[in-house]
Amino acid sequence: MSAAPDRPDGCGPTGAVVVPCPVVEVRRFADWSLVWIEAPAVARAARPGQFVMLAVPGAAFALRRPLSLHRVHGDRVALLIERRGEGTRRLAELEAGAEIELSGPLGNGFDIATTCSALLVAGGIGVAPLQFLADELRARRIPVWTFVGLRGKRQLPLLTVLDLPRQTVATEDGERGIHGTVIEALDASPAAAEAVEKGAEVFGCGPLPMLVALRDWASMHHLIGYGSLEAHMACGTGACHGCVVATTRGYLRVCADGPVLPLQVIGERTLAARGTP
Amino acid sequence: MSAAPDRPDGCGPTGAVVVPCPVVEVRRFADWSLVWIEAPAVARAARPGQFVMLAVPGAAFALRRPLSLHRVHGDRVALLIERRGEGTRRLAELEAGAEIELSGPLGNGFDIATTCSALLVAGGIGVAPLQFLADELRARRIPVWTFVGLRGKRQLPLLTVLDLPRQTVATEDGERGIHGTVIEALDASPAAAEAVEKGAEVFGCGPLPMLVALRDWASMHHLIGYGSLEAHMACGTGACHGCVVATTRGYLRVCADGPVLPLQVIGERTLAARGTP
Amino acid sequence: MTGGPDLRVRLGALELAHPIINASGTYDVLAVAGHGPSTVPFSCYVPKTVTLEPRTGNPPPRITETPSGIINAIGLENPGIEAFIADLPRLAGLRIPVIISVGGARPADYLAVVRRMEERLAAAGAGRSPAIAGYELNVSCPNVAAGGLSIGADPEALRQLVSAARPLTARLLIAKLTPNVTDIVAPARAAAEAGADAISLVNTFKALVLDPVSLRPFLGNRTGGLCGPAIRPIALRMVAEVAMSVDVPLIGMGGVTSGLEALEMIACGATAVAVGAATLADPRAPARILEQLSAELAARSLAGLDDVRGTALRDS
Amino acid sequence: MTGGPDLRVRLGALELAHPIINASGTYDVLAVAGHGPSTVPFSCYVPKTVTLEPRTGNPPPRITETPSGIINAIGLENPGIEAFIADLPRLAGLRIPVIISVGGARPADYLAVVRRMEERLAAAGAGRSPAIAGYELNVSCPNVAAGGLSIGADPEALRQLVSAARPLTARLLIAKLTPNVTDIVAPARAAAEAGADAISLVNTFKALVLDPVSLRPFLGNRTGGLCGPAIRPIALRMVAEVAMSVDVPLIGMGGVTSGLEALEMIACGATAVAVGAATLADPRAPARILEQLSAELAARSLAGLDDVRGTALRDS
Ligand SMILES: Cc1cc2nc3c(=O)[nH]c(=O)nc-3n(C[C@H](O)[C@H](O)[C@H](O)COP(=O)(O)OP(=O)(O)OC[C@H]3O[C@@H](n4cnc5c(N)ncnc54)[C@H](O)[C@@H]3O)c2cc1C
Ligand SMILES: Cc1cc2nc3c(=O)[nH]c(=O)nc-3n(C[C@H](O)[C@H](O)[C@H](O)COP(=O)(O)OP(=O)(O)OC[C@H]3O[C@@H](n4cnc5c(N)ncnc54)[C@H](O)[C@@H]3O)c2cc1C
Ligand SMILES: Cc1cc2nc3c(=O)[nH]c(=O)nc-3n(C[C@H](O)[C@H](O)[C@H](O)COP(=O)(O)O)c2cc1C
Ligand SMILES: Cc1cc2nc3c(=O)[nH]c(=O)nc-3n(C[C@H](O)[C@H](O)[C@H](O)COP(=O)(O)O)c2cc1C
Ligand code: FES
Ligand code: FES
Repeated sequence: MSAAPDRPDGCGPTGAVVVPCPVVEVRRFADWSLVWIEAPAVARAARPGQFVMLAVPGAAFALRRPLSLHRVHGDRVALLIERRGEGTRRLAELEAGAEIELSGPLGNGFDIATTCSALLVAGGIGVAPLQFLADELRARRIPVWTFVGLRGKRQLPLLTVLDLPRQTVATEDGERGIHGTVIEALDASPAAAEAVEKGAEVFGCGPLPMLVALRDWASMHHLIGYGSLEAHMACGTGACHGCVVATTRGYLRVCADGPVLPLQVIGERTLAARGTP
Repeated sequence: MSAAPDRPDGCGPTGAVVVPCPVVEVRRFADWSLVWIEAPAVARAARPGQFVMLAVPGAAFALRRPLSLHRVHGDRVALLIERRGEGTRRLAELEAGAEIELSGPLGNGFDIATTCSALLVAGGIGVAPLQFLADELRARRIPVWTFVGLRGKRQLPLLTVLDLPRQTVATEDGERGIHGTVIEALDASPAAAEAVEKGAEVFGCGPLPMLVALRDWASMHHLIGYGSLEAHMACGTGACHGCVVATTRGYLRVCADGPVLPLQVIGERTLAARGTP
Repeated sequence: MTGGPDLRVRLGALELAHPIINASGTYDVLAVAGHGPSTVPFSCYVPKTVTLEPRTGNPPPRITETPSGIINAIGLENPGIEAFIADLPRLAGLRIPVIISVGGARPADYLAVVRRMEERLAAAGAGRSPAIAGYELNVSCPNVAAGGLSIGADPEALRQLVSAARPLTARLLIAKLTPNVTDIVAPARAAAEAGADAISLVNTFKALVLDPVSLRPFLGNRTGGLCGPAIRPIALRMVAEVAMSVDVPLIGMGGVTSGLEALEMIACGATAVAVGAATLADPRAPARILEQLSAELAARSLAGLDDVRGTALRDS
Repeated sequence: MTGGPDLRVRLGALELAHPIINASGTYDVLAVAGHGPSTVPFSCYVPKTVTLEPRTGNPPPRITETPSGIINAIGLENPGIEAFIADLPRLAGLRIPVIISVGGARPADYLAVVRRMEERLAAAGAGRSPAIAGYELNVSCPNVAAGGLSIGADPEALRQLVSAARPLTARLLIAKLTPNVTDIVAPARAAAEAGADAISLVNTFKALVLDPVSLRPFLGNRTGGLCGPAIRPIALRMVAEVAMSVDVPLIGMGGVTSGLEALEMIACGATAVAVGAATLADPRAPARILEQLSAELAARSLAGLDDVRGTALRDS
């Protein structure tokens, strides 16, 4: 959560700093867009695992869309956007030169203050925030292993924009890398065994069932683990109590208590919630 | 009204033919856009005074916007769009190469079957359909006088896209042509006297108060006159009874009974209607 | 649609080729100049509400746009039942069943319209008319002073009206409810108990827009009725509530613009789905909705609509 | 705003610097992590509804978007009155008056909250609390089983609740009405007659959205409350109806996103205007609305809001 109070401009009552920022580069490929935005205030404050709320361009009235910080370079931040509904479709159509309103950085982010080695596990577009995390860990010279699970051929283009250390790929249709889910890949891969041996911390992002499996895998190997969760959001800053997930610690707001939560707090009730992606 | 039934494609139940058409040229200037669209079916059936309903680009749910046919060349139709609200703003931002959905031609249009000479009187953007009318009259070698009334300096750019025969301009701020309203210009101008002498039919389009004044002016000079009216529309084809104006003949639907009505049917109740532009 | 999912539905005795029908008043097929009605993509046609006497309707402006919606105050403009009857043969060309929407200021007016219509149908040779499948009692127009809103909002008054109309016809009798009520189930139950074969819901929400310059009511009638996607979540809730409590087929409507949204209405318990605002915004909407509905069923490997109807709120 | 139009308004004894306040529950200032509350652009702060006992709220998902609207079923998540009181000093930093939104399952719950609060205020030194200007009785939340919806929809029950609460406090007493009623004037009149100093309207419309894949209710609570621009025309109509019949100041709300729309609420009779959905969609909305409102007045050469209030429906 950006904690700077009383910013002279664009500071809304919900605590989020909203600024119109120029889109500086867009790379559109298959179902995705990699969008670079000049956003100095966000870039400077950003931590891996944090997200921004993006105004949907051209929409008359719309909630902002939560999107993870995918990379940060100097004054620029990158978002990796998967087209799903109307909002992400419009966001993905952004062109360089356009202006876009965003607020952030929001959320707690991954806590890597004491991390000595890290195992990053992504499911599909869940890889978005893990790239930033990997960049940061690499900059701190912390050993990192990454696992990227993809549904299949259709998702392969995602790999073209990634730059992950010690990357293992798993596809459910066997098109690339290990044939199976990313959890099956963890079980099968010597890289994961290496990470386990080093007592790496586990950082995951992906669909909830994957995070549940990752929780069990991590706990089986006595690793501390964190997952980044999703929820439909309105304010994005903790002000509306709209984005809670049911955890073993009760309802937690994904936007303000998360999006990063210890994997252990994900319980049966988390999964049971209707409509959860 | 386009009377072709059972068109193979795009024929909606309300009788309008809806077709996605390519925008081929856009000229944006001051508050206006002159938009050329490749729309063969519309172009072929079009008569001056008819209009099209245009889908607002990028809007999730929106009524279509009625816009007069401004010119027709071969398979192309031109619209002259004044930015007012959100819909016309988006329409005016169209770029060449875009696709736009339109249905038409709609409405009765000007009846010039028996016209021997014509006096065209426009108020502001009301000039849009009169250009097409002038083009058509000129093609038929029918003598035409045109009067264009503008509020003032801000509206002068409109003149740059017009090509009207025997054009007299009046501005309320005196910036160009006769200083006064277009009706005052009619009173003052020898061109209008000439038209009166020829017993010209009067064709007007502009704000309702202007049409009322034109009605009185025409009747004073014993000229037959027609005006093109505006109303908020939904279906644009006569199916919803939404766009009526109160006339001396009762409620008439602007989209299907009009938009062109004899000036004589405009009465006090027409003007009294709240919200009428 | 050959080979695709079976879209047939049954409203009481009336079998429809598919569930998509037009919402009354949003598509006056006879008023469309020079248009052959052969292209109507609805399975059944509901003309604009007809009253005993002709009505000129409300002063303009009568319609405008709101966020994701349309507000209108047409005021039941219609030529009256006699002129309507005289025009009936023109509807025959539609070749689909017709459900006559009936309006009135007093209960007696509704009954007079139904009676007159039945007389005419008994007298006329069948060939000259469309198939009149039944009546939709519009007890819910918010835009006329005595437009029946009071009847629709008062379960007892509605019960009496339906009870009185029931013996007048063997055809389908439908009550169209207003959403401007605290409890939508009460009038629905009253109508069903009094013998209505089906229930249509919802009509429009009473609403107000101002002219942004004068800050006075924009519509000539001051208030109007709101419809379109804006109200869909409320309409869907009402359809679901009625479906869970009342055991007659429902015609669900309110802001449906896509096949998925029509399917959602059906999942909430609707048998047929009426489309109004969407047609006004895009004349091709009904045909598109029908195609999309078929595609939705196919994509879900559903053979027909019975497998979906009412499943949304069933405890699984 | 110096030199600009005078935006001050008066809600009973409470003078506000301007009419823009927050809609309860849409902006929990204390829940925003690490945020100094000094930037609140509202003239008065209404915390999320507080109940006697803590409430964990409804199961997720709790909120999503609809066409031009938001549907939510938070379920009055709140820490209960004791924890709320313990946290009160943190609100003092806002330096604006606070109106406490009170919820409950039974009338006794509401009264207990007001009583407890008054005790606390009588006991505490003034410096440690914000200025508590009054209470807003939320008798209208559609998202909790016994959320008071029945009270808000029942004029007699509301009359009794307000009558019972009235003697408990000398502060402002406000009733917040539900729009899910046949006649909005009846509960408004009952509240005013029972001694309410002002009336807030509207709360959300009970609504339903389905998950597009499973065709089951999307919200954990199944139904939720609809707000945002979608409902504005209905809310505006209700504000106008109440303003024409009841003689207490109104706090109008429902989909206001601009200064012009706030002015329209005022032209329909509102004294203050609350903003909810707009803030959620754009954190800068309240400040923008306030600026735009000032500009609208200036452009119309109006010196203050008294010149506009209630003029929309006055017969001129
Ligand atoms: C903390 C966080 C970080 C995210 N990071 C990324 C990212 O880096 N890249 C990426 O492609 N996606 C990311 N998502 C998911 C992304 O927010 C949704 O795909 C997007 O909101 C869908 O919007 P839409 O208009 O396309 O879909 P619609 O279904 O039309 O949206 C309707 C409403 O539902 C909400 N919604 C729908 N799906 C989701 C979802 N999966 N999560 C949250 N809200 C949803 C929308 O925000 C909107 O309010 C993230 C989500 C969260 C919560
Ligand atoms: C037959 C006819 C022909 C027209 N021809 C032209 C033309 O050639 N060029 C041009 O610039 N304008 C023309 N207009 C006016 C044009 O339709 C409106 O300016 C436009 O609809 C405004 O839409 P908006 O979204 O910008 O405004 P908004 O005020 O945001 O629109 C809200 C709603 O009100 C309707 N509306 C608002 N103003 C008008 C209006 N003056 N007339 C009808 N509906 C309105 C809109 O269609 C929409 O449904 C014509 C209108 C009619 C009826
Ligand atoms: C222009 C217009 C006219 C209408 N006229 C009638 C009518 O005559 N009788 C009636 O029962 N409903 C009438 N309605 C209501 C619709 O039939 C329908 O109940 C409502 O619009 C909700 O559906 P929708 O959101 O799909 O439009 C009218 C609606 C509109 C927009
Ligand atoms: C997320 C959310 C939470 C809400 N919580 C409350 C609440 O606790 N108490 C209350 O009186 N109203 C609550 N409301 C209703 C709003 O205060 C307001 O009445 C309604 O949203 C209409 O205004 P709007 O359209 O500007 O949002 C809530 C609304 C939303 C969207
Ligand atoms: S989105 Fe409002 S609390 Fe998280
Ligand atoms: S717009 Fe529907 S009748 Fe004219």
